[in-house]
Amino acid sequence: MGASGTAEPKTTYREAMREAIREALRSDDRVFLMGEDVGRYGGCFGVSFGLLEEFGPERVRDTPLSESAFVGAGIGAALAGMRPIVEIMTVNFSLLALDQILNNAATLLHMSGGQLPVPIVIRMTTGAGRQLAAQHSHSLEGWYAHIPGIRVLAPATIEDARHMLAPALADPDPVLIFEHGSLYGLAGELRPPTRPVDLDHAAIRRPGTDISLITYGGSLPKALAAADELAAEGVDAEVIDLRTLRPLDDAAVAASVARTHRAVLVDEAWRTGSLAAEVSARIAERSFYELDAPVERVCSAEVPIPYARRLEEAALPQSADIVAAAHRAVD
Amino acid sequence: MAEFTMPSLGADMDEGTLQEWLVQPGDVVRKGDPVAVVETAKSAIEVECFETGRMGELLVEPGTTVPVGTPLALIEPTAEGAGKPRKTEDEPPVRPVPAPVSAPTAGQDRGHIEAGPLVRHLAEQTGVDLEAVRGSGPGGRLTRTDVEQAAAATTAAARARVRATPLARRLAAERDIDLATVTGTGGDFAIRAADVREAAPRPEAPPPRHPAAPGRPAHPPEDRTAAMRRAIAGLMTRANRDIPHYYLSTTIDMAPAMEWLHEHNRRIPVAERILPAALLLKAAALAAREVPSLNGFWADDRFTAGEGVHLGVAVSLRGGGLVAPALHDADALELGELMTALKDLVARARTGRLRGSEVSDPTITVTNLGDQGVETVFGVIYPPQVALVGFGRIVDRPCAVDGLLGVRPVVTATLSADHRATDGAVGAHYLTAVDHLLRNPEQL
Amino acid sequence: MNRTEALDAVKESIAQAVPDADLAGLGLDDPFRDALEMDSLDFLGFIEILSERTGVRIDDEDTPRLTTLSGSADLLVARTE
Amino acid sequence: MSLARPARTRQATAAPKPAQKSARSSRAPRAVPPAGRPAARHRADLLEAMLRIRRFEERCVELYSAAKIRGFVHLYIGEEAVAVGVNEVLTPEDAVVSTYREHGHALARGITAEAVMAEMYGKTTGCSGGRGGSMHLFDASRRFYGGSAIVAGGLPLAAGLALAGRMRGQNHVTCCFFGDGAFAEGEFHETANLAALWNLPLLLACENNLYAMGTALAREHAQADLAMRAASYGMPAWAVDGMDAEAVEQAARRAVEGIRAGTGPHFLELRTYRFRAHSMYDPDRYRDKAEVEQWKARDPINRLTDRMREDGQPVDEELEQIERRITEEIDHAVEAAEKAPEEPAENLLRHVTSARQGG
Repeated sequence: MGASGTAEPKTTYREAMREAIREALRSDDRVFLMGEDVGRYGGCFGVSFGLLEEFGPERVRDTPLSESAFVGAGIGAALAGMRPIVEIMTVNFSLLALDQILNNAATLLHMSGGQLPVPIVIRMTTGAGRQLAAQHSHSLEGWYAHIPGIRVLAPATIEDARHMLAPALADPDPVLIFEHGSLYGLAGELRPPTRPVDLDHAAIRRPGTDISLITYGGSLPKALAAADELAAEGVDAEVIDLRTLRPLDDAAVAASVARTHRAVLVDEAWRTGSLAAEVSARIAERSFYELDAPVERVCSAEVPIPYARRLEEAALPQSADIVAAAHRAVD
Repeated sequence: MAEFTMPSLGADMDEGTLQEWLVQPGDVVRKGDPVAVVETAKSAIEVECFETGRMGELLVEPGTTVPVGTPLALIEPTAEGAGKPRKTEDEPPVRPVPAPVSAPTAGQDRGHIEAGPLVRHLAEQTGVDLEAVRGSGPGGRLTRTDVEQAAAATTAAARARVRATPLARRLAAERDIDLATVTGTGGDFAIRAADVREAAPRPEAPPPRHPAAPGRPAHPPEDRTAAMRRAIAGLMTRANRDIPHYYLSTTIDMAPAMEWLHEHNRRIPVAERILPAALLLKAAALAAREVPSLNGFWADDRFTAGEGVHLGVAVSLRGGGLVAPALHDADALELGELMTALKDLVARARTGRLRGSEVSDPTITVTNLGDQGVETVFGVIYPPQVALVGFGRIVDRPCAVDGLLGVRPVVTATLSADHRATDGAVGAHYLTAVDHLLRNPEQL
Repeated sequence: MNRTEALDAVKESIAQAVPDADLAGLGLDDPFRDALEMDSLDFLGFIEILSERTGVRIDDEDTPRLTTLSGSADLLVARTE
Repeated sequence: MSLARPARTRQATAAPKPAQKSARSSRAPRAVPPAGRPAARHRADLLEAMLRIRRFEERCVELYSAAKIRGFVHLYIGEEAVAVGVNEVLTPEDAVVSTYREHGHALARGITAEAVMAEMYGKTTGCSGGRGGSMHLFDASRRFYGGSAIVAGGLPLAAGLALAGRMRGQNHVTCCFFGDGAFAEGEFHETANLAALWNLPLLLACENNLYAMGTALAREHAQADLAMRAASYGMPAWAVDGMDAEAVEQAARRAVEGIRAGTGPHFLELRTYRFRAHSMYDPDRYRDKAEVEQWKARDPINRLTDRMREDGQPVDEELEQIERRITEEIDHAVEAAEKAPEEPAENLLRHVTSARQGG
């Protein structure tokens, strides 16, 4: 609430992301932003509002509704020395560009024997919770995390929204940033980073001793709320924010499980073949002898996300589900 | 290719040592054939395979200790070997009975299972491993009945492996605690780390970080006696703690039985002679068939009747210690057959050549301490069984018969029963049945 | 069959029926069933082996005479005369 | 931005008929040789470039049959005039994006037969370090952005290369080769629209060999005049006899000059034909033997030598020298590939990412 009276400005996740893009455009003339309605419209979710006026149409570039062409163009531009930031409206639409992301961005470096790194950043919205129904609401970042050759980020806090872009642009390889749609309005104070923001480590968002709630992105606030509730019931939950979905910070997960001996994975994607499944398998591989209860998963129901609020809420992981899963593991 | 895996041969077995292969790659084996000798804390046991086929590669060298479930060899199944059900005489011949393949092969992928979601759900609820059940529906499809029947048979097997979390197992190994002696407080009463910590304080020396890897050498023989003592200690402690026993006793006039036996033995070669112990066992088995609520298992808060009467026979070993392997389908054996089976079983128990199923699936146990000279024995039940029958020495006692006092041979039969599963009236019914049978030996 | 042969037959039959029996310390008139902790099955095995070895039929009624080594040998000598 | 109608659109309704083309062959336009090179010398260079591709691929057939090289191998034999003609007008600073039928483009671009052959052998010395094979040849130093085996997958990439060049103030052209099959893919249409909309310096070089694998052009396209359809995006587009290296060169020169002059993307429909199967061997049931023979009669190599003879150039002597040089070159390439080291399996995870080992 800013009660501390420091000079730290109150901001939102959306503004933090915009500030990150602005900083990138200012500091490196190889950087440009392109995507559907990033310019005149100001971004479908308002992230790039005002940037066209500041940087002009060459560097804040509206594209036709041709995901494959403009993502591929971003890849080509990256090959030729630019540092493009490509915005795709939602992860559902990114499937139209999946060919370019998988067959070119993720593959060219290896297929060319190391000759062609692709320093592109692709941002997109992910997740449900806004009654946008089944073609705007899915969480497919786990699919992308399946692909070798790319880095997959899921900033879940204002700090990460503000500070993950610069190291992503500095990465010589493709970086995909998944911004959960429900986070854009997240408001708070933006503290300067206490140390350089890296893209390799998960973060402990709340330390605890009884159980690890392992999550990322839009599910982080739910996990934190669940941890509060559990604390009131005497269960001290640790909340791990994975931050980077590929490469996964196995060590952080293993260290947490070694402390708590129990894990609940919270992932808004469908359970089957999910990132939660991957993390769960790694816990079984690395931390088997630490486990004192079966790993629990809280994922979305295996249904195309429905429109009606009651149905959508029922389909998505909720804090109460996380609390219940934690109790199954602890009690 | 099916896998032949290290079986779980008892409630307290997490690992076993492969002592000897009884087959070679390429040998044709039938379901039930002994293929290897496995040494456990209790005894060396001949373990049988659950496939008919040709032995493939042997994956584990003799002398190697591996965890339960570790593949030991591959078996290439033949069409015939789809798993013939074990028949009990009571079963109507037309109804195929699912072969209850106990814990040893659970979890091994043996190809696709034809079963609908309802059946799967039922299997999940009842803890039945569908891979171990033979389907009786079209094309081998599993039916609801198959699962229900298998549920009864496999509950005991499911119980046979201690439920414990990996961390609890690790701690128990570090602290040398037998998990069988620990009470689980987790889901489905699984043993968790806290349960182990409560059971024993931290050892003084820093423990090894992880349990010994598979492949370490077998227990040295001198450890065996101690290990068996520990295993018996664990099991009996658990039995005494968990099972509310009640005890009944009766004295049975053995004159008709002994006379009958005497006549019988006189007419036959020495090698076919029958001992009084065989009569007692047969009577105990038939009575168990008559009172099925004492013949089976208590698990997951309910009683499951055994499929057939597999009479556990307590055999004391010469070096000390005790095993109670099963005489399979003892109620269905002719006395002569029973006698032969008994001799074979005791001989193998004492030479460490028991088969896996003999160790893991008795449905009720008999202890006969008559040879040791005592008259009465009140035993401790082997969990998850619910009853233990005891016989003492056959002694001559003054006894009123038809209003006249005479000297007759008598035996004291006792019953220790699990009060969770039955009440005294049921136990009384059982002992009365034993009495009746022994008074009418021609029925045995 | 003389007594020495009979005694040998008894000892060997016991050794076969109870492989780990310690016969060395066993006196001729010691009750061997108790000394060797033979149960009824072991004893039956002993009788079977002895009977087969010597061709002497041993009935249930005979068993009270088979409590010691010398008693057993005596029975055999008597039956084979 | 140029919204000019296509300068020339021929054969607006049907696929070219080999016989007609053949009849016109002697009147084919003569390419203008680059300044400082006599016309005769230039023709000999074109001839040598085409023969290098032809002989290289003929050797590939042998090596494939001997199981020395594996995978899918798509031969260019018959289409050499396209790669050679277009390449004549590109500078080293220009960029090239190719397809899985790319040996011709790679060799024409100057990647050595040795590097390409080593790649086919899967050796460390291959132009993709053994990770690409026949379909994925790369050479960053020659701005050769490789073979994409996703039909039309290279087009968006090419647009991006062109965009970057423009944004960085370079007057470079990006040439993207693709086939008639790619014309049916959305990625072609998305890219054509984007390139025209953004006025990108992009040469869209469509190698129309009449078959998308086994599906004939007319069985795949409602309107088989590809140049006309490309023109509808508002870019200059025309069809060219792709069996005539000099005609291709002349058309490409005009297009590239237009692109460098800032008039945006240009589209060339290069009508050509592959003499061999789609991949190494296929049953070839989808086309008539007679049709193949008709096109073989228009072999671009023979047409150029015929024309040289007509013009009184000493072709046979020239041919003998060229053949000898090429044979040596290919012999050497095979020998080197045979001897070259295999990439050790420990290096498997190299180049998945730049910094990290593995993905």
